[in-house]
Amino acid sequence: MATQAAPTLEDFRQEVRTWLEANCPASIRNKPRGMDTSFWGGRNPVYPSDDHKLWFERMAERAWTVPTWPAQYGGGGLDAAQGRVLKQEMARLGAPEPLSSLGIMMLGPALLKFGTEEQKLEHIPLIAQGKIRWAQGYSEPGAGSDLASLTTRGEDKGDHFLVNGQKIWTTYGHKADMIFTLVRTEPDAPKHQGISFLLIDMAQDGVNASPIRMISGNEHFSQTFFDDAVVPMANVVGERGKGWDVAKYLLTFERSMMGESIGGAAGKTLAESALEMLGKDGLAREPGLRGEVTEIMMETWGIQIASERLFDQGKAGQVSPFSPNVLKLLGTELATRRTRAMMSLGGFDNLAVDGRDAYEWLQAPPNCIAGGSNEVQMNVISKRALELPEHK
Amino acid sequence: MATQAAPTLEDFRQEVRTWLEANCPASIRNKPRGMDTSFWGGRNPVYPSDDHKLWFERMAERAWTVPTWPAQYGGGGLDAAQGRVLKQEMARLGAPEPLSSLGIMMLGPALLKFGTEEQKLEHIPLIAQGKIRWAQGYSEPGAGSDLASLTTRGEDKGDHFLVNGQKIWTTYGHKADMIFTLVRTEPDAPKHQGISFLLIDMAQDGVNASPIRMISGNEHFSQTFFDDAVVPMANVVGERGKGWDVAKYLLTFERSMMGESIGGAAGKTLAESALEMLGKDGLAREPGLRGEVTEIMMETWGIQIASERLFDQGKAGQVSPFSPNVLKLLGTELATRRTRAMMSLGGFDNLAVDGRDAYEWLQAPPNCIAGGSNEVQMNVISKRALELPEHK
Amino acid sequence: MALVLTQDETMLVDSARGLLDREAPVTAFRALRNSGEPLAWDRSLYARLADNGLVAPNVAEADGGVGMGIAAAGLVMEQAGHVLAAAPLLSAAISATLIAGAGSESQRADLLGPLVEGKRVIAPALDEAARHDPDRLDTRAEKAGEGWALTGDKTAVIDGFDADAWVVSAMADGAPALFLVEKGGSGLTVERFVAVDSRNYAKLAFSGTPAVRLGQGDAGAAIAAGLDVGRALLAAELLGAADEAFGRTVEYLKERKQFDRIIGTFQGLQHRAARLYSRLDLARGVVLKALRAIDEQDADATWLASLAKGTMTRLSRDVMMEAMQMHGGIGVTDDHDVGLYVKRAQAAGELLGDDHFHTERLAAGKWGL
Amino acid sequence: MALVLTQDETMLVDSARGLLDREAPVTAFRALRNSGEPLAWDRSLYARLADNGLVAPNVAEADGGVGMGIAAAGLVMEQAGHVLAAAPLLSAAISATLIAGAGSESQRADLLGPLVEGKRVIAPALDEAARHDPDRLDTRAEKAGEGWALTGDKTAVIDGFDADAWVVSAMADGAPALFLVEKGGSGLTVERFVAVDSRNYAKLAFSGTPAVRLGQGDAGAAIAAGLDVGRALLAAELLGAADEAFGRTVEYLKERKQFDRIIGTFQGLQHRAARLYSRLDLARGVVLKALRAIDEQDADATWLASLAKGTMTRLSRDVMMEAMQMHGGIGVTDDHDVGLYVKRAQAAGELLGDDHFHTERLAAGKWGL
Repeated sequence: MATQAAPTLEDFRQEVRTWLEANCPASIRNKPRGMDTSFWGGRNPVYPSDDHKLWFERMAERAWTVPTWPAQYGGGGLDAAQGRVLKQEMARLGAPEPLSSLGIMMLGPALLKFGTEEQKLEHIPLIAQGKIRWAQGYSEPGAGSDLASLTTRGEDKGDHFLVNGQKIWTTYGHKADMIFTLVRTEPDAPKHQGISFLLIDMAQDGVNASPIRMISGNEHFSQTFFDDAVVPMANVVGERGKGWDVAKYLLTFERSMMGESIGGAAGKTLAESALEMLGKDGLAREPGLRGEVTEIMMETWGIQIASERLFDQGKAGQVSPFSPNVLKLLGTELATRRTRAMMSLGGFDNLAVDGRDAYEWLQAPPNCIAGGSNEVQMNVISKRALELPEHK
Repeated sequence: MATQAAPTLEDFRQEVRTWLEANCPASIRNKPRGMDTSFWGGRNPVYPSDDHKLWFERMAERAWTVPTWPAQYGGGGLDAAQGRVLKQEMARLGAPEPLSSLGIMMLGPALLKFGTEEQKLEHIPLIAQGKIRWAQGYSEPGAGSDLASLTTRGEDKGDHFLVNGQKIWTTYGHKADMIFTLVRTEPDAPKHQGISFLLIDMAQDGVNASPIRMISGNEHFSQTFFDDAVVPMANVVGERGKGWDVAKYLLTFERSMMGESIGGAAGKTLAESALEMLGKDGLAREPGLRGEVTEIMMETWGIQIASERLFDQGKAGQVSPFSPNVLKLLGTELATRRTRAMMSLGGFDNLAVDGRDAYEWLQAPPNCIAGGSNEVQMNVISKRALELPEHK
Repeated sequence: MALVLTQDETMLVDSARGLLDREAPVTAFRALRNSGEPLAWDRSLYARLADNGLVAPNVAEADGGVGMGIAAAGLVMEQAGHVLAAAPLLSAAISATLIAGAGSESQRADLLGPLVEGKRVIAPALDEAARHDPDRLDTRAEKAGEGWALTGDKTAVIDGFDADAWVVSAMADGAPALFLVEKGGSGLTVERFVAVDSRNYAKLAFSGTPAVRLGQGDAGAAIAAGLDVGRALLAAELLGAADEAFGRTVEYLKERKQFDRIIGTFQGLQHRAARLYSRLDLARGVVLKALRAIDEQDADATWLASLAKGTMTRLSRDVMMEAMQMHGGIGVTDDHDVGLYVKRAQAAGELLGDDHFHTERLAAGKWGL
Repeated sequence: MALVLTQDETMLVDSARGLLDREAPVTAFRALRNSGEPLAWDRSLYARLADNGLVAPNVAEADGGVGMGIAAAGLVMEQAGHVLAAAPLLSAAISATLIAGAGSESQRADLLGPLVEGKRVIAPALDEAARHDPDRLDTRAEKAGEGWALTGDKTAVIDGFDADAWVVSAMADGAPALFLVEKGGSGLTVERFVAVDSRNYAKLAFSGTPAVRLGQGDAGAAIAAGLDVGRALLAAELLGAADEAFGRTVEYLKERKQFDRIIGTFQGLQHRAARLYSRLDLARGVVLKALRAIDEQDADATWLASLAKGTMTRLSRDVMMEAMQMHGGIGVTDDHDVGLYVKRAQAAGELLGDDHFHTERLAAGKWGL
């Protein structure tokens, strides 16, 4: 069977490897992800360290913050295979993402698909260069996974909407510059319609965000209040009243990401951690725990293979529309099991309130709820993939 | 804390032990239960062996076929504690049940609670002495666990009903003398009402039963066809149109039994079997299988304790009405896991089509469906124990 | 052994629940946590519990207790689990068992009375490994004049920070023994350990620390008894906590609307709830059986303690996961009580051996696998 | 390695499925079972499969095969799993791997052509323990004149009853070796083993049985390759069987009414079905990856074979349990096809190592746990 690796791709890999080794400062390689070690960009940027700043600036210069986005909007212009090589080589070196950003992960893809040429030219370069930090605002108190029932409303004032209402689970709402959000703009339309996808500048009096403290202690989410917030008509992405289409497209990204992230390249495997913490002899004395570690390793490998397959299917134009649902469901559940197994491995010591393992353990369950709860994923699979009937 | 063992009960235990040792033939002790080693009574009795016959006759003489039923109807007249002692001593000796009978397990309790004095005097002694073999006929093709929708009908002809219709999953229908069954006798009543609990003699032209072959190869069940079967009015148990109450009461017995039987006294434990089949060293080389055996042992112990607790609660008048549902749900599922683990322990050899382990493995899943499927048990618990609302 | 409560026990439960509901609701625990108070429990609440005979009710009447057995202590722990009551009840019952098992008559008289009265907090210090491993006992005791001197480290000391004294296991003359170490002893370092469940824990380091030996000879049996008691009581506490988290979740299912429906009407959630109900129903019997078996010195008592602890560790974990999932977003915020139950269940699950530990203990010890 | 099918593979799948649907529906397997025919497979069907290049498509073109690799053999097995086709495809592919791995050039030329053409059935005899244990190899080979003589016992010989020959592993000169034993050899006892899945199995006993050695030297690598192939192919067959049983169950959920409702509208069942769908979706990738890895001699190939076999053993078991449960009473009768899938899944699950075996193999071998 022929392999994918055409010679030119191998050349590219060598070039990337050399460049990364020369340009990624040693001090920031192979560091645990998450917590407060990422750079998030924005109008008031905060760099975790000078070396992070250097790394970000070098990568941003090549637009490798967004390596596969089109060059005409400030992207890196790589093809999918090259993008994958860059990712692999960064993982190999233990290089961190230069820029963590909901603009990259979510808004950008939506704009590229649904945005006007003006919107693309205005927003995408700012995302690529980390100039604007974006927040996501879909859910509302009382609505949860039931996005169709949201009530934040935008009143048509001719050249702008006046937005009033409240969002919850706004990712990084209190740290962001702008927010992409779902707002009911057509009050007379049926429930599942009449919602528009709006880009709202948060630097105005009508927008206020306050953080929500999670059980892990993190404050990545917030509640966001809109009180006569002004949103220019030009800030509607996609058609008016069809924001649902944009949001669904984005949720697909979010779900795949949440599921795949489980197999994440960086960091030690659970088996490696287990051996480090208890040793082979210690594990032999606890066959139940050892078995749990093994099963999680097996399932993790399965998720990694699924992610690899998704990529290959993408290239072949054979992607199943339900892969994101599957990955989200199984990936987030697996993460809760993996982080819990880490808790057991560490025993009493891992109960420390400021421990990294405890933090990750408490971070995992919210992912089974966010991005459409896992029950919603099962509903989607049941109704759309299996075409099981609904009870009238 | 005071224990239950009053001196008189201890005396009784000694007496029972001595009598059992003297009267239970050695050849039939400690034999595996089930398959074709039980005596089922009936008009044309078939004894597995002469010693079984002897054992049955001796036990029947003392009415210890039904040790705790009232003496005035031919029962043994023991109290609950004495009955338990007898059971324990029989288990200790490996003595088999002298008489396996749906009359004992199901119809008798229903008659004692709902029957008229005449019905009790007529039927209970015959059950105790194994003269009549009873079948159970509730389900119908197309109805399954949904008993309320059954369509077998009994036409009121003054002194008798004329019954027409079809039952399925009739336990031992093609081997039985009489059948207790649910028949719609009040055609104008709402669906959940209008059903009567009828005793039907199968020795008539209007009743025909043919066996159903199960995946295990057994033929314990049958389809039973009623074609103008004649049933005297005196054979209605409980009120006309209220057969549902009688059936529900019986299902409770059946469910507890199905669940509890998992912890059955006779036979080897799974751990003992595992050690016998693979040895300690063999198990050490297969920690996953060893772990599975351990977990099943733990859950089995839990079921045994639940059964013990149910008995104590019974004496104290504190039985939870949902214990039968819980035991049925968890007990039958555990049995499927236990019999499956036995299959793994035996590996290739246990694939033999005529093997005992394979037979039991294939016998287990039907119990998750029969007696109200496990989904029905969960519905009952959800709606009645937890009082979760129903969707309108 | 009857697996139903006696009248006395029912009264005890009612009294404990009444007191705890009034004086130790979850809001009290939350306030204590937010205060950052290092003791992590409330002295006045503990005094009230002692006044009502709820501290170590297993202590025999002859030793100054109410003599209601471990069953009573377990029932109190179950109620405490419901409200997450922060009080050193667990450490008191374990220490009392250790002292009663190993101590001389005069030591029992001196130590148990004040313990039961809530006047002195004595914490058990048995563990030395991050993952519970009772076979590991590296702490050494050596004769030092009239008494003994301890050297070694202890971890996972429940209620061990700012305790008045500790009952410490150590090797003496080649056998396990138990010692009493008083607060402020020389060569003693007490390090506070701040855990996810916001309870009181410590790590102890002894360096020639003066100690009084409890009784004489091999204290292995007393230590084993203390472990059995601790495991059964933790199982009881986990039962209470799981029961409460489950009950609150079921109530939430009856209130919360999504997709124009009360979410409790979704059969997917109903069946999951029914399974948890069923497992909790079984577990209730297992925990009571374990408690009774200890009181009746049943030959299986130590295995039943493992069965109870292993079962409840796993079940409470599953209940907590479902409690979070069914509460949705709100359930994973710090403002909501579910997280407090989740964290306590994790800590109580790991203490004195988690599900994996006890499963293996049964496999090897009880079933010879 | 691309985890999508090539055009050639897609055509192969279509051709296999078409042929099998036409000529080997489940009714054919049922009829064969009911007939009690000891061979337990259909010679004319096998000939048709061979005519279409579907028997051991992994055999290289140089050796007289179509040279499409194990991926192709796996895709055929998956289709065979859908209809429970009774044909010695698995044994052919394993034997071909053993012969190709250990045999001399002339042996490959002599043996593989007739095998691929379906003219000779050669069954692999590797196992000696009831529970798969490839480290156990007690069968001995000793020089006997020009050739060799075997002594020992083999079990779990797939398609081994009434085979034309067997490829047998045995210790020779202190190392594992492979031998060809012809039907009717002296000192050979072939015992038919009637299994729940109504397939062809045998136990073999050798007592100085004449045998021809395949190649020379240590055949350990060839045996390992044969095991990898067998495991990956069984995983593929289980995937097909599980997919089919699941698909039929989903269809049943859309038809069956209970409590005045189509049972597929019950969310409790919907969510369980959605979980199985998800696990099957993942497993499809795992199986394909294992097949490709063998063809590409990936360093992880042997571990991926275990991952695939372990995953599919467990998943197919869960699918079959749900298939029975969701079909209700009808699903556990002999007349219904579900039981046939249940039985085949159990047998294929145990052959060459079940989930427990492969989980342990990965734990110790791949991850060093």
